[in-house]
Amino acid sequence: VGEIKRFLRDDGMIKVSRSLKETAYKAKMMKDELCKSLDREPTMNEVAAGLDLPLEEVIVALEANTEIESLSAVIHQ
Amino acid sequence: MQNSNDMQIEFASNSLNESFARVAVAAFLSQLDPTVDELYDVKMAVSEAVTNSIIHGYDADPNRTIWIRCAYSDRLVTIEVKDEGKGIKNIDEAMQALFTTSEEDERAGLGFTVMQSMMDQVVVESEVGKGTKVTMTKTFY
Amino acid sequence: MQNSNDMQIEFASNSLNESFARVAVAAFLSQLDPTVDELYDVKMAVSEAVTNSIIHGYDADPNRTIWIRCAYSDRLVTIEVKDEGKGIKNIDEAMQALFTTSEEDERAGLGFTVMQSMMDQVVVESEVGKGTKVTMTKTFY
Ligand SMILES: Nc1ncnc2c1ncn2[C@@H]1O[C@H](COP(=O)(O)OP(=O)(O)O)[C@@H](O)[C@H]1O
Ligand SMILES: Nc1ncnc2c1ncn2[C@@H]1O[C@H](COP(=O)(O)OP(=O)(O)O)[C@@H](O)[C@H]1O
Ligand SMILES: [Mg+2]
Ligand SMILES: [Mg+2]
Repeated sequence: VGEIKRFLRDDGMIKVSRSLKETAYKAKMMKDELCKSLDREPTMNEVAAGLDLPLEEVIVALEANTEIESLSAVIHQ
Repeated sequence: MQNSNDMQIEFASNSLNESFARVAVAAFLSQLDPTVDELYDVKMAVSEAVTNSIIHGYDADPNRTIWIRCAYSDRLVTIEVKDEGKGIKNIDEAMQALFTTSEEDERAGLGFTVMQSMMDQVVVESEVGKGTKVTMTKTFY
Repeated sequence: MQNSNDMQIEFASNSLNESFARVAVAAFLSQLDPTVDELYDVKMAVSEAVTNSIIHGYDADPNRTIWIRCAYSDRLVTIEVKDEGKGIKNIDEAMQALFTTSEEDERAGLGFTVMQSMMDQVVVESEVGKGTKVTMTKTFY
């Protein structure tokens, strides 16, 4: 089963932390884009739908964002 | 990163909470900087165990309680999924591939098989009328 | 979507677990389809409360326990963050902006102020030697 799993998923050995940073960036862009086009704050589901990603992934990615944002807040304060 | 840590979550047996359970476990285990695959495997296994507690343990009653304990020591991860539902009569039989007590579902009977292939070890303790606890372990790379 | 639901999490007072706590609460509340900003506010408030339990309640001992209960009824969200730490002598004073018992940190004394501005209501119960419970509510739009 292990081999089948690896065969099906070529991104297997990628660290979650790395793939999350990409999603985090895309989620932030999508949020800003939707803010403009909808002229209001988008919901989490709208951001997920816009990225064609499961809501779960966006929640976790926005946490990665929180860490990036609070880190930059510390650096730039 | 510290070398051991543990947490517990408790939630209603509503299928709405499956996603919450998966994300909570994944967020906790992300402390180990896992690979995409490792986290995917754990989430699949947790999903199957939680679904079983809801559907079989509690006959889809959304108002009962499910507990998950998740711990790691170095890179050995332990996850317990527990319900106080109706329990399993014959555990060996229940764990066999394709065994199911559901009648509707066509792709039924593979929950324990999925857990076993996603995790290194799956131990089931259960008592009829008392409930079921599934303990799964996996060593992260 | 159902109109009420609740969960509880329990974890060690290790600052490593702050992110886990934030994500668990966010994942649970995502059932209400909040805006990105609403979820961000809640996460900030949870962070401040958990940090207080770790730093003040438990004097940074990473081996104590913190509890979070999170519930919603329609769009009214309630979050409790509880510790069994040293407690607060004078709650009114503690909640004042810029009041702090920490000496090192320069941007200190704003935790409760942040919680109050991110959430609709913040209620603190505490007993010296017993612990502290912060109950926060917010109605999602
Ligand atoms: N938590 C549980 N409580 C009661 N019975 C359970 C539980 N988990 C599993 N079972 C029993 O074990 C059987 C096999 O489970 P599984 O392999 O997941 O297949 P499926 O869920 O598709 O039936 C179930 O049909 C059920 O009879
Ligand atoms: N969980 C807690 N246990 C004990 N004392 C606390 C707790 N939370 C807050 N306090 C007290 O309240 C004060 C103010 O908290 P806060 O507004 O968050 O500012 P800060 O954390 O920067 O000191 C703290 O300095 C501490 O004395
Ligand atoms: Mg099953
Ligand atoms: Mg504080």
